[in-house]
Amino acid sequence: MGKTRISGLQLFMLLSGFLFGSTVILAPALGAKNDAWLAIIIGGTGGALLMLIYAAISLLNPSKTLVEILKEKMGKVLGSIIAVLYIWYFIHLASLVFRDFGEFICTVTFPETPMTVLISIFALGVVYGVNGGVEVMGRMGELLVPIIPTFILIVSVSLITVNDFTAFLPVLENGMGPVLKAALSYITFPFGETVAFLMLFPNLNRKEKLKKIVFVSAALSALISIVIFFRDISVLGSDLMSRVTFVPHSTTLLFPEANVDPLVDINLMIGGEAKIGVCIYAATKAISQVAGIENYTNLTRAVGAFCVVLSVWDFENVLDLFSWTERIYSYYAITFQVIIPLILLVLSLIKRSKPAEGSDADNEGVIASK
Amino acid sequence: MTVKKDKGRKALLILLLIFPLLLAGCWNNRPLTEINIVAGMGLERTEDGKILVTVQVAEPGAIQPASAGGGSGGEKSKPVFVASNEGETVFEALRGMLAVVDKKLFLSTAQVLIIGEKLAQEGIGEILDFFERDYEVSYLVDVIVAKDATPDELLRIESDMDTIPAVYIKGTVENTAARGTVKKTLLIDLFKDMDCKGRQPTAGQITKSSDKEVRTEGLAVFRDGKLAGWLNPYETRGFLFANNELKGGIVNVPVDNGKAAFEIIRSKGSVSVEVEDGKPSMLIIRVNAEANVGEYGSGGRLDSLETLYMLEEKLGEEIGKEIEMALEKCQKEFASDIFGFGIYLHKYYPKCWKEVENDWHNIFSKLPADIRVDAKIMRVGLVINPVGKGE
Amino acid sequence: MNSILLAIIAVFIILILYDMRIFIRNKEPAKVYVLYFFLMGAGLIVSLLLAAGIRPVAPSRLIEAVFKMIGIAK
Amino acid sequence: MFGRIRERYREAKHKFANVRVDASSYGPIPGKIKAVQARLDEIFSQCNDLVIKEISCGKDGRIKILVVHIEGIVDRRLLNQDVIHPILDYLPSVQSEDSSSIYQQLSKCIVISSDIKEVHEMWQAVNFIVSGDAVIFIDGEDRALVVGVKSPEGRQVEEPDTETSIRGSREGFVENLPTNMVLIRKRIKNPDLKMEIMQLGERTKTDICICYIKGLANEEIVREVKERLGKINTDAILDTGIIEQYIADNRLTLFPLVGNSEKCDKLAGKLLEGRVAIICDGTPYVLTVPYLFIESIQATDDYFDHAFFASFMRLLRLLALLTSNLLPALYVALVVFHHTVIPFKLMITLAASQQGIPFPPFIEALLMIIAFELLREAGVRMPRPIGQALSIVGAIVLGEASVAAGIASNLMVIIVAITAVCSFVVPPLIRATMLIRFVFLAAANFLGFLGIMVAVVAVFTHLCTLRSFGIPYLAPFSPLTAHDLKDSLIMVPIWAMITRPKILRQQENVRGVKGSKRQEVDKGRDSQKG
Repeated sequence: MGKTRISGLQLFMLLSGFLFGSTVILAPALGAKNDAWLAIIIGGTGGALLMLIYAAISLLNPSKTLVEILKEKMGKVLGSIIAVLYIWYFIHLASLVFRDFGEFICTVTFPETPMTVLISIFALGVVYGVNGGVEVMGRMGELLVPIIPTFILIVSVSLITVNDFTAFLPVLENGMGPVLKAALSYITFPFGETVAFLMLFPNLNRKEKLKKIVFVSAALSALISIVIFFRDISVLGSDLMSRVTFVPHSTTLLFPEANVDPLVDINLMIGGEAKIGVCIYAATKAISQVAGIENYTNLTRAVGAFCVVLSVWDFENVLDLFSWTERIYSYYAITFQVIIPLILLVLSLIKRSKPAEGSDADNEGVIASK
Repeated sequence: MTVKKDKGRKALLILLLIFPLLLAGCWNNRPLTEINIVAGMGLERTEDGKILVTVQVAEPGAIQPASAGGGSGGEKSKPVFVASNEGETVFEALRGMLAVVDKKLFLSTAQVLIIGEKLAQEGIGEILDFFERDYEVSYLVDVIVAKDATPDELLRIESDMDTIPAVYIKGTVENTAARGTVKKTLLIDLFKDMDCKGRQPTAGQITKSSDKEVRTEGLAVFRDGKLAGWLNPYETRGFLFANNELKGGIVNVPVDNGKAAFEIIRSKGSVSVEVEDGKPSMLIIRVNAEANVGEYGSGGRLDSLETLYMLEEKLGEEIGKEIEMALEKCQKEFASDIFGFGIYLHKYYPKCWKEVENDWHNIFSKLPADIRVDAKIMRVGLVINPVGKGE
Repeated sequence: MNSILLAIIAVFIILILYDMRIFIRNKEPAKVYVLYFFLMGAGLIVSLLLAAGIRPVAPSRLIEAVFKMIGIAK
Repeated sequence: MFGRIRERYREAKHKFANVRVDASSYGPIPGKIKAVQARLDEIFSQCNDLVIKEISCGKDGRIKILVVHIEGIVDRRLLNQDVIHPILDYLPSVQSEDSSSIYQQLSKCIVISSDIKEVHEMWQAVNFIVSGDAVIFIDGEDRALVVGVKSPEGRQVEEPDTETSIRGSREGFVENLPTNMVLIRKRIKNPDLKMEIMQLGERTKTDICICYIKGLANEEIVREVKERLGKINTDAILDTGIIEQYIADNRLTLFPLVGNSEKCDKLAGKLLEGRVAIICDGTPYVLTVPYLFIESIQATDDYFDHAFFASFMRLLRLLALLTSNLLPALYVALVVFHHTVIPFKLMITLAASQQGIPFPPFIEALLMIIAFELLREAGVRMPRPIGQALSIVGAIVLGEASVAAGIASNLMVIIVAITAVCSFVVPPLIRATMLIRFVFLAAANFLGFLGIMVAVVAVFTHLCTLRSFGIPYLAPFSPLTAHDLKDSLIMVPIWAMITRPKILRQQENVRGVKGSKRQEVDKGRDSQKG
């Protein structure tokens, strides 16, 4: 079975969909209140750098997934242990997104429907997509992800009449502290989460484009986040914005003459599907690579089912979810998103790997890109 | 291999497709025939401190004669019914109403939300929380405060003009908002200002003028979430001028031995605060208005530029007077900054705002004001000189 | 209560039967079965416990405890 | 936009200018009859409809004559009367060893026909052969005689019932395989048009013809087609519909992975794009592979019309496709779940129309749609004269009585009617739409817009997994082939469509010139495409 390939555009769309993922329901960097735009710029820069590190790791180890890199650089035993930790992280991440999704739908549209049912239905769709393989996921992304920024822009433009463009003032009322904190949380969510793509990068057909793809998609995501932020704050005002649960949703409620929250649902479906799909794919692929199973699709349903259960199990209620994400998630995530990848980068730089067999072309690409 | 895989995918797809069928129609599934379409809502405080919720419900079958089959039954029914119920909280009162009405109340279609005077005086903060929190409430409902009448009375009027009284009330609000004598206040505006120290919320005013008619003019001014008082229509217009929310309106100006009426076409207002030594020293209001001559009954000619400049000046003075009235009332009587001077301070002088934030009401009411209106007359209508003044 | 338990078991059984069919047809090695049943079993047990009203210690709590132990998080 | 395209067109033209000069690459007619035969075999390889008659004459039958023509497009009576008979009757009496004298005899007296030409170049001869004339080669002569025996007209073919067009040819295929082959040959007069005949079906021994243009069609796809056809293991092939089910990539999908057409011009267009056609004896429906999703919203007329108009029609067709799939589901989701989305005035209208209806909207929609599908099916099966009566019954039952009886709301009747009309706009997908509509409806009743979205994403995922002979089904959108978007939802004018669909991966990508190098160049630019 030859390696399935995805084109640069497909990877770009998947990455962007992943980054939009939950940010379409939970506006990022809100901890910085009026200065969130600053936090987004700082965090976006940091996030782009972080993603470039991932790209560099992948380029230094052509045609190797995260698990293979770990095993090669850290030794079989330690590498496998860390790989298992990563598997856990991917599964947990998928379940967190599931939970965000479920809580959102249950709050704004279907308060009487059990969240488990909603999540399960959603999971069915995701697993079906993941089972199709990277190619199908890539094509889905290519087809559907452009819808997200389109809708965001439509809503933003329509709300322009009710905007108060100076609402984001004053700048830096509370100093840089909250801004940096928010920027940090913005790096870990969503940028750092793209560490899951280390399982996907080897499937890219033209390696030399990887850095560009990664950078542009990070920049696009930050840009869209800024647009969303300015839209939200100028429509809602900073006082109200700091109180509402799902900021983008509350903003769309103000769409003149019509209620467009189904549009948010659509964005959610697409972004959520991209994000969870990639997480589940990464987890399943990692499991099968650690265990040495050839066909990863055997395990997708099991992993999907476990993610659903985990998402319900993990938190008691919506506030539990939010407070945990706020207090613990950053530390938890930094381990996987920054520390281990940095170690890997250093190790990869120290001992350049010999190219995996049959990947001369990839290797040339790496050399060319340097 | 591929065929097997395809079969697997197909089976999963079929599973996915059949699953919904099995569970068809549960949970939030509610046909339109099983809900009561709320057209208007009213909130009032009862004597014993409870909350009285009144809803006006539209009966679609009576408004639009139903399809041929169902027509015979719905001949005599009234287009709306009004029900009210009291409870400790808004939510309780609303849900308790289900004991009276036949179907679940659906709030998102509400056209107006009328708040009773008594309730407003005691504070609307905690009441509004329900509307903020509930997922079915539209944030774009018109909010008006009832004066000299209870919301219950207002919702029970039978209007000749529209089959649904709430729609009629909403219509009057739109009209007067276009005339500049009432501020069209949406629920979201209240939410925004409620929490904001730099600007106090305001809402339109509604009174009952006869058994079948209402009158929406004037403005309810809040202070710390409580009704502080009312602005009359002219003051309201002054406030709107300053706040850059005026959509249009007629301003009368005494000229020589008669009156002239000007129609405001465009108006741009801004408020700001002058800060000296880190302390706010002066409230500044700037208005640029463009107007057309709508009526000219002074008996003089109109074809000289000097007259026009003179009229412009007088129009400016008149508008300035209205603004001054509004500002003075807010400063002296209510001590409530409805203009948003505080927001301006907060945005551009955050340090200064930090100091005055907690005592803003007092500081605001003592500050001198500088009001400058620049009015321009653009056109004079189809004739230039009035009757009998031609050559 | 009971119906929820039954529904959960039914869903899991359907999933497992469906996958077993594929596994047997493709003659998958034993480790596939082991991993599969590990994940599915964990999911099933936890969801049954949840449905029965017992909430096992959530992984997020454990993670929180670990970070508190290290002394990073408050 | 067009400026750039025109520029590229000029470039492409320039690129292939040298090819045009080199038009006579077949060389002159060789003097030896063996060489002639070899050349013909090479040029017409895999063309099973080429007929080469060998006649011996001259002294002791030493001189060989080749009479070459293509079966079907020549008038056989004329051929026999004008060519074969004279040769057989008179030539034995000519006892000459000189080939030129035989040539003289042939051209001057023997051949009765008035339409005789002399050619010296091989490519000229080939052109006459493929356009339906007979060519006579004589051993030892480096020239050939062309006798005009074109069949005056094709067989009586009729306009196809299933695919009508406002503009364009009204010729449709018939049941007879040779006729169909001729119909194609008449449109593409080129030896590169290959027609390979094979027999399928243990008992029926049905003739199947695989038709493609060498050099345009992807060799891999041709091979794949042959392989899949070879794998068919059945004793009866009665229609291309049976073949279609055997050779489709995914045998369970609702979406068509093999195209079919009854129209000659459409098929010719597909062949010229590089597709492979499969003709089966006994059915007028010809299969084309690979078949992509986008083809279902393309119509033959589009290419004959103004590009703006055609683009608009395509967008309209896409809209109709979406509407016919989603409209009932959206309506149900709206009235059952998403009341917050409905404006107040519309809410009153909707609620009023719902009043007194005994069923929930889902059941109501289901009933109406099933009633409509029944009517449609009955209309197809019914003898045509009765159809009139049926439509009256349908109109009254569906349109009026059900509303009057309070079974269905008048809005629902409108919804179902719009759905029905829209479903007819995209004929290739009628069957898929019919079933998927129910899925969307059920999903809408279960979870409202969210359910619809889940179902839509699932269907999209399914479409993404599909391939038709190795080509991704949703191409050129996904994977995005910017190159091929020119003929997708938005169509650029035909003169700007310089290249063929890239996704089909032919060797020769630029339209025009090279493929028809032996014809007059300007005429050769195949503006006709289906």
